[in-house]
Amino acid sequence: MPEISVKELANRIPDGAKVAIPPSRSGVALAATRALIGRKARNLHLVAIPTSGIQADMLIGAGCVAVMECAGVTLDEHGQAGRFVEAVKAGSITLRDSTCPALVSGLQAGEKGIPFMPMRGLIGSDLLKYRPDYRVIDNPMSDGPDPIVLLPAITPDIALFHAPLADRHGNVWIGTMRELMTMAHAARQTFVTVEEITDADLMWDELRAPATIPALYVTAIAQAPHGTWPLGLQGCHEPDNTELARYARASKNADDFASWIARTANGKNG
Amino acid sequence: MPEISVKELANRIPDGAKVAIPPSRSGVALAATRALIGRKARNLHLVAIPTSGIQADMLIGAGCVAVMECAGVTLDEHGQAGRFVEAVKAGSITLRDSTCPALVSGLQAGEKGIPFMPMRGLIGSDLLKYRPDYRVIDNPMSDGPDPIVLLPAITPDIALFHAPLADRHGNVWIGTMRELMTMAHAARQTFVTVEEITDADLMWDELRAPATIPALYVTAIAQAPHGTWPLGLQGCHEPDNTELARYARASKNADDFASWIARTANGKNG
Amino acid sequence: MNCKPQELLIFTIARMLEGIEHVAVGVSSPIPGSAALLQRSLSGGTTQVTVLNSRNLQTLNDGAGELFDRAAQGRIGAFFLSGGQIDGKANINLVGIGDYPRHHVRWSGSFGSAMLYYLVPRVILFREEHTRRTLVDQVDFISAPGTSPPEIYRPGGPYALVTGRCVFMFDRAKARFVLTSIHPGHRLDEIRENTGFAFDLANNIIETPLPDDATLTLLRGPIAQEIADPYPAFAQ
Amino acid sequence: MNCKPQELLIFTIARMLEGIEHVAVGVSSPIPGSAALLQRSLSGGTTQVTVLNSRNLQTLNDGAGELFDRAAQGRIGAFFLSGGQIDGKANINLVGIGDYPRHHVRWSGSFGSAMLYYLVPRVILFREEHTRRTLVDQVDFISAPGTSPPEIYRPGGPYALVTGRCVFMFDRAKARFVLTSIHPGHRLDEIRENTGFAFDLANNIIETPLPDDATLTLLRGPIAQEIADPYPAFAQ
Repeated sequence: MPEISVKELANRIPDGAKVAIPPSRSGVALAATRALIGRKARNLHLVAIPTSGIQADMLIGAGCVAVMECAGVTLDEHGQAGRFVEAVKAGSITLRDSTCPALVSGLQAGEKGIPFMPMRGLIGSDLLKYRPDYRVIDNPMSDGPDPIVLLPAITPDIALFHAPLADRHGNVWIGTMRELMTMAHAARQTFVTVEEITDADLMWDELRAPATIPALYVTAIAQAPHGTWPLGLQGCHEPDNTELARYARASKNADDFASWIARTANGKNG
Repeated sequence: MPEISVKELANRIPDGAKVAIPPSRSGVALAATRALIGRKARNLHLVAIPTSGIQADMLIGAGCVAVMECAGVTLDEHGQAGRFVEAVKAGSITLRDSTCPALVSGLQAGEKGIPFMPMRGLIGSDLLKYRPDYRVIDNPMSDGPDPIVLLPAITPDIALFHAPLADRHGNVWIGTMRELMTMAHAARQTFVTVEEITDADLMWDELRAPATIPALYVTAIAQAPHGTWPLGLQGCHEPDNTELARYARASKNADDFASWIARTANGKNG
Repeated sequence: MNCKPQELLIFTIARMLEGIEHVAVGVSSPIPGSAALLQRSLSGGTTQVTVLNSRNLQTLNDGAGELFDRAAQGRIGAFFLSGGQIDGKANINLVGIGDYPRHHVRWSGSFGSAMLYYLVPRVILFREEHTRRTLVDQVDFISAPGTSPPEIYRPGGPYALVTGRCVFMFDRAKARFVLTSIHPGHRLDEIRENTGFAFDLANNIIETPLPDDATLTLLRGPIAQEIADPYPAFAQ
Repeated sequence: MNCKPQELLIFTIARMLEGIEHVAVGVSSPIPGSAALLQRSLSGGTTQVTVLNSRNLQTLNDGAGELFDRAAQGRIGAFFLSGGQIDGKANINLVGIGDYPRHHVRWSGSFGSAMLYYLVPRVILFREEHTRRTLVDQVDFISAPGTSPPEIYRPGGPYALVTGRCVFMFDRAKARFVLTSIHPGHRLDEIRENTGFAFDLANNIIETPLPDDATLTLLRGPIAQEIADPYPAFAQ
């Protein structure tokens, strides 16, 4: 099975890659994010499925991001994502604002190998005005006029996330974080960090198989216990709200952010 | 929880309903099918997701079906579906022939509440010629000419299938038979027969929750042990190949079919 | 019993959910969340509630798109939205102030608004801060418009705007807010002074009704406990 | 060792799968399935194999659409199709004989052919019965066409047609079959007599090569065991 270190995993995500990342509740690969910052990744195109938080903010603050495609970047109850807000104001990242279902539908089009997916809504929103890649057509199934938006397929170069469990064949169990399945299906390469690696075959485990990403879709796996810290992981770890609050304060300016990054470079037990 | 008898379940599927049914490998509700035949259901519009076998053949043979929408009806290694073939030749059912991915994509469009879904392929096939509801447009995302088929959303009135396990809240565990999730999401009403009903809450079972259809989508459940007989059920029962072979022979003519239906009216232990 | 301002808001929103089969509540919405739970309780469970990112209060298990698929199918009767800015045509702005993309104030982003606002029949706008900063004549960026031309498929849209001072209902045909009730302790001239958009007055503007003691007891007991799952900080 | 006709077919098809990363095999296809497994074995596992409806030989766990999504993404390099009728332009008919819909002979239906034939780069047509009944000048119903005009998105299509008598390769530019090898014991005039369509002749028509003893041992041992999972009847 393609088991590598977190550092090697970050090395295999090239500068300029279009990287799909999950929302803060769903297996955010923060250990790998620290490694990406450590290797000074540059010009990443992040595609949040459909929102991000501390992960995008850290990467933006560390200068790794050229394009941010998302429906929102927020530190949730801890407030605004300071590095994201600062970068927007400075014009140092290219924004591709969207709405949650458009990002999910675009990714599903990528998964299905179709060029586009229609979606209701969006017409009359300024989001549409700034997304020339979103097209409006007249619904061919309708008798009367019925404008509808077509979203182009999103095909990430890389899907990057953290899951509770993998096996030695490269199968990855994701529980109810089903967006991770769509990400792995849609992306050209999928890199996963996991809490644990089991010797059992997950695809032969009647209870886990239905929520397991088959190895076929998985490029490489790195073991990273507490790999979402300071975020939590469903069924494994609660979020470290003290540290998240510290991050929210630190993200308000570049110096405090740099100190926070330096202090937490080795993760929870660093 | 909405627990009813198999007979009551069949009574709640009205004549003329558009009923989505799964392929022979995925939880075919044959006990409910026998009950539908028992109550002399009429004018059903069956939509196979994406193929059917003994289930469609039994319903067609018993005169329950007006429209058959599918990518194939087959008894697999047991040969042709005799009642289906006979009905096609007699012109007694309306055929809506299609191809597997078109039925799945149409159902996914229904699940997503969008009017259509594009699909590659089909152009130049006679299937397309006989499906005026399938439209060809020029891909608006492409620079050059690029004709592509749009499939209308399939929104079944009813999804009907059999699953290994439900709970008293109406949650239904489907294992890897993921098409059943799409069917339940897309259909207006979902009727499920199950092997067993547990007192536990499946949505609170970390291992089963990811493969559980939430009760929200489930109209009613009936317990029907061996409810797929003589077909099998993944992880529960092997197919009864002796009986399936008998069915295949019986389906070749109306009288033998009628005898087989009468003899098996009470199911495996009848 | 003395009703706190937030309890009045919860009760006011809950009353707007009567008859709704399924209410969904987004992230960071403890007051709408409590309102949905109160209505569920008052309805005897007829009203179902999904609170995003909650462990106990949701039944989503098919990925980030499932909520939106449900909305597009018409399975969700009511939802809540807010805005850094909300204008007199019920356009909402969740993106920022100034010229896009280099806003001088930037918020998180539009989240699901640019779809849900169109598709959920009863969208309740909630913004506790009622000032000329939040309630503006025209938003700087339209995350989602309040109304759409007739040829646009739009089964949903704004139903009401609830603020810390009053309740406006939204007249979709006129694309205007109508002031219908004023919270106890607030006055019409104060509302005019603090509202950046023009609005109509209902024929019969009332004082926003207060919850009775039984409702307050429910709110402070079981509802507060339930809402602590998605919003522990709010419950404290 | 004596090579049985079916073993020759399996070996012949397996050789066509060289270099393919992922081969998918549909239902009721024990000979192509065995061929895919043989190629997997000969490739040392580089060639991955998915056999539909198999317990051991597939990794599909996301519903009836996953195989097709994989094909549309280009993740599947080779697939097998057949036909009640196959014509000289490689059009295939899985529906019936006569006028649609009331065919006087009706088969099961088109299954996934009307998509996979377009999208899988190397589609191998396999029909053991080589007669004028199966190999016709023009099919009565096109389940999926052999070729498409240049404006049609079509990264895939027919690669070869393997029958009980011979191997035709398909020339996509000319939309014609080319006879390239004849199975031992069969003759060109017999093939002409039993083929309903006109075809070209390769410059160098060979006798279809037989598997060596090591390959036959592999086929009769481990491959036969593996194929017994999806096709128990075939294995016996």
